[in-house]
Amino acid sequence: MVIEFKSKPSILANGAVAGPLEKKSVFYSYFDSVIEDERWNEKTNEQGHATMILEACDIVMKKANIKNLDVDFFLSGDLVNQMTPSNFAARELAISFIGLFSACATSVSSVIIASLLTELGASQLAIAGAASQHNAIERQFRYPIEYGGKKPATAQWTVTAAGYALVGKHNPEYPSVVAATVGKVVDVGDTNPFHMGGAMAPAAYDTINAHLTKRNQKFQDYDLIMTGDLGKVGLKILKAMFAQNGVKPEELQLLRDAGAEFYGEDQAFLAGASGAGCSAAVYFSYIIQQLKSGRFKRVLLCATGALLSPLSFQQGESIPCTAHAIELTME
Amino acid sequence: MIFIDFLLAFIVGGLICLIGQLIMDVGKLTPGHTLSILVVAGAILSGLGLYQPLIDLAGGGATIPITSFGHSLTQGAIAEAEKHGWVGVLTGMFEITSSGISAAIVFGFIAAFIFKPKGKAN
Amino acid sequence: MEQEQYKNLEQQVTPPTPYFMNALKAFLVGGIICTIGHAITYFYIIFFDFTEKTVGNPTVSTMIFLSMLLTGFGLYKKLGQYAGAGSAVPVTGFGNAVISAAIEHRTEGVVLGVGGNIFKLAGSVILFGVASAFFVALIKLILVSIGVVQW
Amino acid sequence: MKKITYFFFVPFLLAGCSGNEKTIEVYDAFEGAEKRVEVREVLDRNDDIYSGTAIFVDNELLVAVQAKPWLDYKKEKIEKELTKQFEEQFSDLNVLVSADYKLYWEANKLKNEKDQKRVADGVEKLKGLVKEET
Repeated sequence: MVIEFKSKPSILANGAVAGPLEKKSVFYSYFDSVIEDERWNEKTNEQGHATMILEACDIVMKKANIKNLDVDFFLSGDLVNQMTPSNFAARELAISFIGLFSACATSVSSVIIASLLTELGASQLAIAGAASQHNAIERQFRYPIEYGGKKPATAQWTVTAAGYALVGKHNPEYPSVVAATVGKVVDVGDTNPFHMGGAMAPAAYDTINAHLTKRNQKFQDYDLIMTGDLGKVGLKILKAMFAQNGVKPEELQLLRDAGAEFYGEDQAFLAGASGAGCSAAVYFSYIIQQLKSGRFKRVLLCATGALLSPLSFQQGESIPCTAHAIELTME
Repeated sequence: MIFIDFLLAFIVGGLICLIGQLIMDVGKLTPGHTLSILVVAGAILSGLGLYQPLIDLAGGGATIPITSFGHSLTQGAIAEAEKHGWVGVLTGMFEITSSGISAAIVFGFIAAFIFKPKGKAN
Repeated sequence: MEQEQYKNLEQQVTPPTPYFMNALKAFLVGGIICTIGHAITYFYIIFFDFTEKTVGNPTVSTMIFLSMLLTGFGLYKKLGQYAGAGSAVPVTGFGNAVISAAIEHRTEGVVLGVGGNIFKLAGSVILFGVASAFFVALIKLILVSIGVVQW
Repeated sequence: MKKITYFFFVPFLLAGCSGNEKTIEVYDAFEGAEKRVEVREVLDRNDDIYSGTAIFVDNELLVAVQAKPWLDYKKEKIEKELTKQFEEQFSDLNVLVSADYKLYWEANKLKNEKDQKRVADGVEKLKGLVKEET
């Protein structure tokens, strides 16, 4: 289902915050702030997670020098049960809040809804984005942090990061959202929670294809197509799928993945990064800056998310996945 | 001679862990499933009277792996069943292996107050 | 693209699990941990009044104490990443499963958090151990009372 | 990482069986020469063990042996065999044979203990240890 925005809402400000481990990231220099303590000096991981979201939103508001009263909507989501970090952050921000869950694709789905609200005229300024905190999510989805389980080469490292953007009326100096695709839920029957890339690749393939065909574009029309957190293995699978479908190798060069590149070649992170914060932090720092600096004119950001829960996994369910995409352009 | 004793412990202990790794990799099972299978295997071997000779042979090599947990549970139950019949099967269960679980619980409890999980990669 | 077409594409691209290397690493680390256990067994036999039959308990307790230290300082997860079953199968792995769950859920309070979750990972080992021991002992009891086997 | 793994593995393959010189020690409170010879003879004949220590004190005979490590799995059988043989020969003494390392370790300490009283107590303690389950 592809949406075309006539009023082309713009991203007026962006903020990305990351944890201590993310200093090893390739995109480290683009982040607005990196903190030493992974719990943001709070008692629990979840409280740290909420404080991280708050800090990212404060940076966004400071950059646009506005107060929280000026903001009409706060759209956020994360992977912790019932999104408590987003809820507690919204409590502090005191902005009308809609909690969103599309796993690691929340970073894009929140911008889509913010853009819709802006196009509708209901919102002048809306903060949208997503976040994830490694400890809070690993202990919920997989094993306790200190457990000595062996992760296979296809496993990805959940990132401690948050990325938020201020979506407002169209403004030529800023990147604007011209179109978006809300992905369908695609389930190829994968059940291995340590091989998310393989489960999410078909969803990304489906969404990107839908977007390109409806907008009758080809890969070359974009400077870059970046998926969320497929990881090194997932990206290879996606490229193989497109290659099988006749996309030429030099076109495939345009296809990149935030998770695969996040930690560069550091083997300790196995197949790369994942988590809602991974796509959010990279999109709302590196990509926006590249667009503003004019290096990219038109990009397609396709965040991927695996919609599993520890319960569904234990009940033997497979992992349904989804991917949402937004097309950003810079005049 | 002592060196060979240690070598036997090394080889037998390594083999049991090797089997565990194969169960995990080839059988595509989680660590939880693998340990449960090994405990049951230890209990069965112990019932057949095969595990005690293995402990005699390998010493630490057979008492350290989790299969020895199944073995001590079974030996406790059998020993008590021999003395008291049907009831003994239940009463004797933790007769021999009490230290494994109690140590884990006590140290777990203490550790919970001392340590905090840290999400470092390497 | 149908499911099985995708499945074998995924198979081709996904790196195969290194069976041999995993097995070798598990064998080595498992062997070393058991050798350390063996040394501790000798230590207890020589310096304390334990015979080979009764030395099991103190050795296991010491190994679990060591696994508490390793787990607490975050070293066990690195060992586990390298060794896999080599660090999970020995009793230190059982200790790590209990202790990591206890440390993890401390923030949810001692009663509900630590108490409620301490056996989240290791509970299955105790369940299957006790259940299998019960049935094995029961079968042996039946066989003995029939006279097929003696104690 | 792979190199370290191979490096570990090599030395263990080279450790062949070392030579098996047999050490038999006998301690006898009454200096009864012929008892000592009989015990040494029995222990020599049995080639499953590589070392043994026998202690005669009061009417007790404690024999602590160490089976060759790769034959340890039939440790209990070896103990039963030796107990049978010693009981035939020394029907007047009550005999305790054990292949347990604790017994062997303590017996070796006791054998160069001069005071006969302490040896008797030591043997008593060891007998208690063997019966003790867990």
